[in-house]
Amino acid sequence: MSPHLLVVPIVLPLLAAALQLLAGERRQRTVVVLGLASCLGLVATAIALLWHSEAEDAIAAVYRLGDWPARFGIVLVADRLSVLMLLLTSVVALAVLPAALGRWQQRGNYFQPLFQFLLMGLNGAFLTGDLFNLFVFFEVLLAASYGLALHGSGQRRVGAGLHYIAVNLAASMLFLLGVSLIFGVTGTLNMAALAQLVPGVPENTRALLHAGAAILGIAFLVKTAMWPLGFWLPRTYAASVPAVAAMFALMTKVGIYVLLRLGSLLFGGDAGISSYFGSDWLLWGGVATIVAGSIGMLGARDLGKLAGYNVLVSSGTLLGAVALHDPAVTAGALGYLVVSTLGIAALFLVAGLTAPEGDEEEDDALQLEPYEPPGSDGRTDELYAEEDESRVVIPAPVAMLALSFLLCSLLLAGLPPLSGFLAKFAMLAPMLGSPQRDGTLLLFALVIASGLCTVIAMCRAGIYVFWADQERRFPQARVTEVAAIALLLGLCLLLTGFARAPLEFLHETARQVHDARNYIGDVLPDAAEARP
Amino acid sequence: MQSAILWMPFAASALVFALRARGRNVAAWLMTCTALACLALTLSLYPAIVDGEVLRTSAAWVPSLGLDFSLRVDGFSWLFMLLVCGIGTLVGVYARYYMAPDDPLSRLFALLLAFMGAMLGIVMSGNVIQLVFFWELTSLLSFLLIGYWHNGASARDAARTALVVTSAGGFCLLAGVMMLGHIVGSYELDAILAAGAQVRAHPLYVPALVLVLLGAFTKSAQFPFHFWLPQAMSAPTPVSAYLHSATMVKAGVFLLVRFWPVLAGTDEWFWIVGGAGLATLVLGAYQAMFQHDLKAVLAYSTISHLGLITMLAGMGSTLGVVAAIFHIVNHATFKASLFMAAGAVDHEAGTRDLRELGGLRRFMPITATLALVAGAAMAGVPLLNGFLSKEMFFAQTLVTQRGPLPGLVPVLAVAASAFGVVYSLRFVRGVFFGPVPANLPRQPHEPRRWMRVPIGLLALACLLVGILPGRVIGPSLSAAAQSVLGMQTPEFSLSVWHGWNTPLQMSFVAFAFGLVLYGAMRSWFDRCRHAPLIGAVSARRIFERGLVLFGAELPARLERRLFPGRRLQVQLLLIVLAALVAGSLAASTAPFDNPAPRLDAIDPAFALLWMLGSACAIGAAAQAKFHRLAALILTGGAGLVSCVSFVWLSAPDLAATQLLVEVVTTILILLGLRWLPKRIQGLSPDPPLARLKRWRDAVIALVVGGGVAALAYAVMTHPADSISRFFLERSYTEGGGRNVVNVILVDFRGFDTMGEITVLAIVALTVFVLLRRFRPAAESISTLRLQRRNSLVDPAGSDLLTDQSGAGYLMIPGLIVQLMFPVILLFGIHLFLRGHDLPGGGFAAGITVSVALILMYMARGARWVEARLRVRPVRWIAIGLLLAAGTGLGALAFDQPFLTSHFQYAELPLLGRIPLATAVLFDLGVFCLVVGATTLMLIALAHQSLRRPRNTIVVGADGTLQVEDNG
Amino acid sequence: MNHLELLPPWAAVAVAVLALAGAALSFIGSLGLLRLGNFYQRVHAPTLATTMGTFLMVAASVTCFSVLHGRPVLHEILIGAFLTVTTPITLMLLVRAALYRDREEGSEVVPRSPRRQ
Amino acid sequence: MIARILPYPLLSTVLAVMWMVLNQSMAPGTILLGAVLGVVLARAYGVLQPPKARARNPWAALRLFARVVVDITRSNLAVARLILAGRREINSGFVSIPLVLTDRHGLAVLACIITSTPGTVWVSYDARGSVLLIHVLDLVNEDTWIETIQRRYESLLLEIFE
Amino acid sequence: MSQAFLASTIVAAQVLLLLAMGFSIVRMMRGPRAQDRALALDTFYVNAMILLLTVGIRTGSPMYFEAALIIALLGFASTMAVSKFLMRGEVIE
Amino acid sequence: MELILAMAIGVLTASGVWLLLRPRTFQVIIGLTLVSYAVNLFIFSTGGLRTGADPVLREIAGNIAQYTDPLPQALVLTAIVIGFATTALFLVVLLTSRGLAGNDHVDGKDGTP
Ligand code: NA
Ligand code: NA
Repeated sequence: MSPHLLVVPIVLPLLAAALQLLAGERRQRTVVVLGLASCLGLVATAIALLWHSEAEDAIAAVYRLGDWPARFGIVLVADRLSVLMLLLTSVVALAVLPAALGRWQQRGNYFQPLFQFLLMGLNGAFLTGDLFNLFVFFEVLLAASYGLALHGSGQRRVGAGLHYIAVNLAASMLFLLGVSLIFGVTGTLNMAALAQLVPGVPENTRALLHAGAAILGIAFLVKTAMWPLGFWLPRTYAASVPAVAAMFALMTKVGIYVLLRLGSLLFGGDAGISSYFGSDWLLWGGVATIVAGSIGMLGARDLGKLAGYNVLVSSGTLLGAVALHDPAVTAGALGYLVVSTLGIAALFLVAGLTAPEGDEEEDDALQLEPYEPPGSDGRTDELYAEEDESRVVIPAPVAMLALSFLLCSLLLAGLPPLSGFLAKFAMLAPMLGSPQRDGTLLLFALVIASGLCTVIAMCRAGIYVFWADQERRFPQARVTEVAAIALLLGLCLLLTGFARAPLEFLHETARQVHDARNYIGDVLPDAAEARP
Repeated sequence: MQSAILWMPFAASALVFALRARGRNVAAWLMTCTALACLALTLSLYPAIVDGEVLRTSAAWVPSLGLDFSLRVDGFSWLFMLLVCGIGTLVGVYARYYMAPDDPLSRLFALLLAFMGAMLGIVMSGNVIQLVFFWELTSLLSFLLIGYWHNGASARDAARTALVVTSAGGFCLLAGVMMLGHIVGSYELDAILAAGAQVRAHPLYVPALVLVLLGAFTKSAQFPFHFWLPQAMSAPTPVSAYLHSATMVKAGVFLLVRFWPVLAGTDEWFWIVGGAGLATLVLGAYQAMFQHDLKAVLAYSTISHLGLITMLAGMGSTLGVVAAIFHIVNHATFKASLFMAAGAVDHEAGTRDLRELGGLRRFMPITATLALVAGAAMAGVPLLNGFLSKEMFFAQTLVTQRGPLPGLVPVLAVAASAFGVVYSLRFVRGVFFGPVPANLPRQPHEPRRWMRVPIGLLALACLLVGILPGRVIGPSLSAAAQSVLGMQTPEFSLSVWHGWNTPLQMSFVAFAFGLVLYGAMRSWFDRCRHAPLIGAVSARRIFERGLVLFGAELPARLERRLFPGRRLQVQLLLIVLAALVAGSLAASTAPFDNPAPRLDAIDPAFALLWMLGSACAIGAAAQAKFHRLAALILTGGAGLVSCVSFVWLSAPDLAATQLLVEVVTTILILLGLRWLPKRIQGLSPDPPLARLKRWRDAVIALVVGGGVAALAYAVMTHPADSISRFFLERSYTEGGGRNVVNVILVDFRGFDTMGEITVLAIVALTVFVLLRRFRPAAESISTLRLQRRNSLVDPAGSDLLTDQSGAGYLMIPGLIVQLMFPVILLFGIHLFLRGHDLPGGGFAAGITVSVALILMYMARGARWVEARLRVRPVRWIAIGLLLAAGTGLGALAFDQPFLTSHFQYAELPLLGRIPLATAVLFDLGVFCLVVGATTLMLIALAHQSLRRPRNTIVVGADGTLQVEDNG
Repeated sequence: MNHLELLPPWAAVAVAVLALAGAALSFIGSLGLLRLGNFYQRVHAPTLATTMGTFLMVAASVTCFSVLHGRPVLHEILIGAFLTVTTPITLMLLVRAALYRDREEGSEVVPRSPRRQ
Repeated sequence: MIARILPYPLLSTVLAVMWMVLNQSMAPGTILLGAVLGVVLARAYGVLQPPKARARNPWAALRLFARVVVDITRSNLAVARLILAGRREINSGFVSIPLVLTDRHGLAVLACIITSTPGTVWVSYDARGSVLLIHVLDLVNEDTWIETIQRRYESLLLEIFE
Repeated sequence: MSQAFLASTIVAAQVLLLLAMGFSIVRMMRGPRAQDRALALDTFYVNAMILLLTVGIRTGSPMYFEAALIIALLGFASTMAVSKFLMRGEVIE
Repeated sequence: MELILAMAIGVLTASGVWLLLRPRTFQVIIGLTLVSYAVNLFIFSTGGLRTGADPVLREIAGNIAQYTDPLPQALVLTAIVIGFATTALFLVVLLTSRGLAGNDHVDGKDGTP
């Protein structure tokens, strides 16, 4: 494996976006080809990295940017967890991007470069081994998500977007405060070095370290939408263009990823006095989020919001699981993370396709000037104009959509035959065996109960949309849109039957995640690497 | 072979779905043949089963979770497989002729086949998780089957109710078996079955028991979860015949019997299972008497019989288990045939209402005969199978007498049996005997042959078992009992005649009582709208009301409270409070020591500086509502004080950058300020609540500020050993620059910078995109009157719109700005070039250049500038990104990591030794991007004022911003 | 403060006087901002700082660094030069804006229009 | 030919000098780069299509500079005294001054001089009537001010720019 | 001796300048008109720039230069924007 | 120095936070600006405060005692740029929201002061 493979997931979308900008909005074909090529490249890269991480016992790769020693420069670290997240991101992107090409992209300008920037931010956040660089990539992905959340404009989106941005700006401030506190106490930003230093932090600054970690934690919890810090989520996601919302299914997972990563590195079992710092709070936060998300799900009045609350339930579940610091639970939780992300992404797409085509009236009414999709005057060099004439339309969209919706519901509720069932089982079963903490059994029960709430809510929504509303006219589904849903759900179906290898991978991943010493050793190979 | 039995239905289901265009017959054939094949394969296992073998196959599924895909067929499951496949075959034949021509048959058959597979999966599972897997699958498929005719509201409601109840049970079951698996240490059925004593002794036994029972009870429609079953009669009759007689509802009792060796034998088991069974038995039978819909009668009867089986399992005696197994089979056969008969009646006569039907034996004698046989079996008439298991049940009620009223159970059993006689009589006599009503919806006649054959075969089975029990069912039943009970299997005899014993006497009493009751109250039954005493209390209505209340209305109301998503202030307040609480709690986990401040070390000038800064900040906070401009200016003051502090504290780069950003931000906000509505102090009275909130927020803000100040002070006074020494040591020797901050930005941590400029690019694009569709509020357009008025008052102002370069009020300032333009550019280049060694750098240079541009815009107007300069911000952004990333990638050509910089001194004639670092190229990318992004934002915002209603800004074909004048 | 100790006494005194004078002029100018009665009067106040105030302080700085480094350090002069060129723009536009706004409100103290004079 | 390469020689020179001062260096490299930048940036300035400028008579320019320095110093002290005295009623007001000077660069220099001098501020210039409006802090006599501006500054500016 | 005098004089000069900045802030808050506030901001900027020069003298470091030059060269941009805003209601037309 | 700067950070934070909790969009953006000043100073302060010691090398290599800590400064620079970008974005979003909703309340609904 070329070591440079590690930087590809970040630089490839960046280059794609830059070239898309250079090509300009009017050369749509070029822009689309660039975007798709980037997504395919990302999938290929992630698979290559995965292949490599499977083969090696140690961390797959550590990439020292600028050729500076890891402790001082910025490193990219691809361990199993990172690679897993990369693969998930690229697969969702590969599904969502073609789906967006049809109608959703045309609601505003520069969708494609923003999409690529979002990928860059996500991949960067998953790969980086540096705390401040993590902040930077968080900002990249957030900035892109602002742009995408506002994609299409209109009062609903802008209103929700305003809240989304304000909340995230506040969270970013907390992020900076937390990072600088930790840096002030430890004098380093490298995560491995931090993990190394935390046990030995002097007593008179440990309070500062903890305060920094707590403030940092709040920042992540806002992004994970832990109740009561996540009011913004359902509305923002529901207001977004469906393809965007589908990508957003990944966004809360970044928060989970970071909590897991930092929690296990800095406050794992080896962290001395600071071991398991804050995990009780995390557990109860997860519990609260599950409850609130389930209630929201039951009370939600439209599919978009329903999906949004599903995101919350998934967040809460993962928060609780991460808080347990148990490799077996983590392995299951990672499976659940993957499955719920795929499922929620698919659900957002399905929800978008069930909305009648004329449902954007409020959007149109808000326009002052007759808005035309980019370059609609010059139809010659445009992909969409052509596609619209010869677009392949699914003949029976209702059956297709209904089936997709059903599968999404099963996946999210954790019912067979999709892998949601296995994932939940894999997460829940070890909870009974893991060292009992207050609330573990409650979490166990709530995860199961939230499945029931999902059944009730989704069943009601599905019956309403697909069975009861005889007059509902569904828009014609394009092949790309259906293919996207099919890809996402098909993967979940495959994961049920062929769960063995993935779950073994996840168990290895969880073991690796919870082994801070191994991570430190791999990132800072020279154990005696002298501190200056 | 076992796995073939399991997979065939699923494969056939997929095939039916795939061939749905090929017509009804293909689907029907596939269904029937598949079921028949499964039946044949099942029958081929008979010798092994009778020998007491347990057939196991296993394939690794997810070994890391202790999950294998294992199939385990023993006598008990074999019996079930027989039922599932056998009745499945008959239902397939029946359904083909029952369903109307315009019903999509392939969907029905695909679902039925899948259901058959799932049901087989339950009974064949050798792993309890796998069992739950299939269990949930049956819930789901039953939902789809009940909702088959989803155009009708009742079918939809019924489907939903069934799904909610059964999947809730399924979730409980999952939790329960996970507990069992945790107790035993394995999810293998064999292991669990072998660990009964261990399970019963475990503290988790009671929760696990309750959870498993909840699963079983919901599935088998036990009281109080019975209500979904009558409602589910909205399903097509073949579905009812299959699901609600032989398969779905039997899954629950299957589970009770299956886990009997593990869970039974305790008081909890006895009281819960026995109690639920008894209640269900009696209430079901009682309610069944008062139903008028044929299928409703059968549904309540099913409930009652399921209660009977549950009660048998709950009694805790091994003979009870044998009786339970026996009755499972018997009930399946007679109830399936009755459902089919009811369907035939409905099909031919057009109604299922007992009060409208009568005398049909004249038109459909064969059906009448078959229904008579099956009905008699249901009533427990001797020489039919129902009688035998009922006798065993009576015997058990006599043996197992516990509790405060020992005689009550037999009495209730007899009463329920009498009720059974009544509803059986009502069913048979009400439909087939008596006078023919005048106004039947259809002219009835005998149904098609292939609808009668399945009924006939099942009726024959009732007879055969009833007359020759030992020969027909004996070996299988004994194998089944053996497989469940193992060594404990009791002796039992399957003979029609056991002598004139108490059970037989109880039967006679029940018959007599039932006949009398029916005879006396026949017309009363017809008149009752629902069952007296309890019929008015509809569990179904309670459930539905509860579902609406707790599943929708209450959550909807709570959702608004839990997620005040439309209120940003609440959300921000919570975030602030969370950070405050988390920060202080975390800080209190370890000793927090702040050294006492040394007052003598305070620099008076610096203190004064920050008194001013604080005044600015507080002033800005106070003025931001009514005097926006003042607030903006005061904020600028606070920013400037920060800049001065940065210089003071030896951070020249920060000061320069912050200053430049300050300038641009101020211009940006001023550009936007005009779109905000006027706000005049004292127009609206200040409600006291708002004042209270302000004070609350002030207190919180003060506490937060104090906390942050304390943290800052603590950090400053506890310096840690930082990695910065590394940068200081290597900045010049390895990074080629003396300005360590800049070398960090473009080299040591160039990756951060790349991300940071990307943020800038993204934001600029977003701003542009948003403003492209921007629509000002109506009243802000009218603020343009200020300009118009100025033009009237001041003639010098009026010519501004026509010629801004000319004699306007900006003539002289404009000229000076124009002269400054190259000077500022020069300064920008200076900042850029020296950045690596002294304060400056690409970012500062970029902002400087864009300020030069924006100054020209301000001085001369957008049209004037754009007529002379071609500004292509998007292209600048793209080039900047490509330059930065390209420089980083250049290192790869030398097999160095991304962003590895290279520098060397070049000896040039005249210029001498000059340093050439690739990091400078990277910085050039930063510069280009910053110029592009800043300009794009400023100009996009500036163009808003140019836009009259029909103007738009677009990026032209060459990448320049252009005003498109559409009006 | 060891760099100041490198200054010869004459330079130290010169720098001190120049700096104090510059600061004093700026101080007086800003005081004018408070004390003068209306905007048109106040607009004159900052020029004290932008001209002599800046000039004296630049002179102090040039003296200080030139003596310290032993060579003419003149780049501070640019500060004064730029300030001289840019301050007029600000003040002209501000006065102009004030004039517009006052005329709009029909204030008596301002001339109606330049041509009617 | 030279005019094409070097359309604004004065500006180019100023820029080049500024570059050297900024870099505090007289090294050949700095001078070369300064010269190049001077030429290039002057051309960038040309893109903005500035009005034609003809500046000559450096002697007059020097005299003007000396005069301005003296005036600024005097006015500084005068205004400082005025502020410190804290007189409540200061007689300030607007003065209109008819000008002969029409060259824009000349006017710009005049604007800088008047505004930079404490106590006077340039308000507006009406090109059609060639009337300059200034505001004077300590207005004793309007005609003295008209006289001063025209005689002390305008005459020299006319020498330089027209 | 003279060096100590210089040091204390510089501090005095700084205090004077800071007081001057304080007067500007008072004007910023008090107004009464927007143009007064803008003028005060401009004065504040100039005083801050002079303060930077004193900081340079006091610390002996020439690093204040860029910041001071930026104020001198570009500080007027925001005031110009304010005054255009006040006059025209638009910053760029 | 430390005490003054800490108090300054506290005042900036308090003013900013108070504004963040106000209902008008303009108040929020000013609040965000103030908070980001505070945060920038906070990050900067983690390196310890020095006067007269710049992060610009005089010799070819330096040690931390002679110079200021350059790393926090570099971090603040990044934070400044990002803060600038997000402020600009927030500004435009609040303008758009005001245009679409017709008022400048953070929730797009008027009535509450
Ligand atoms: Na390097
Ligand atoms: Na003046």
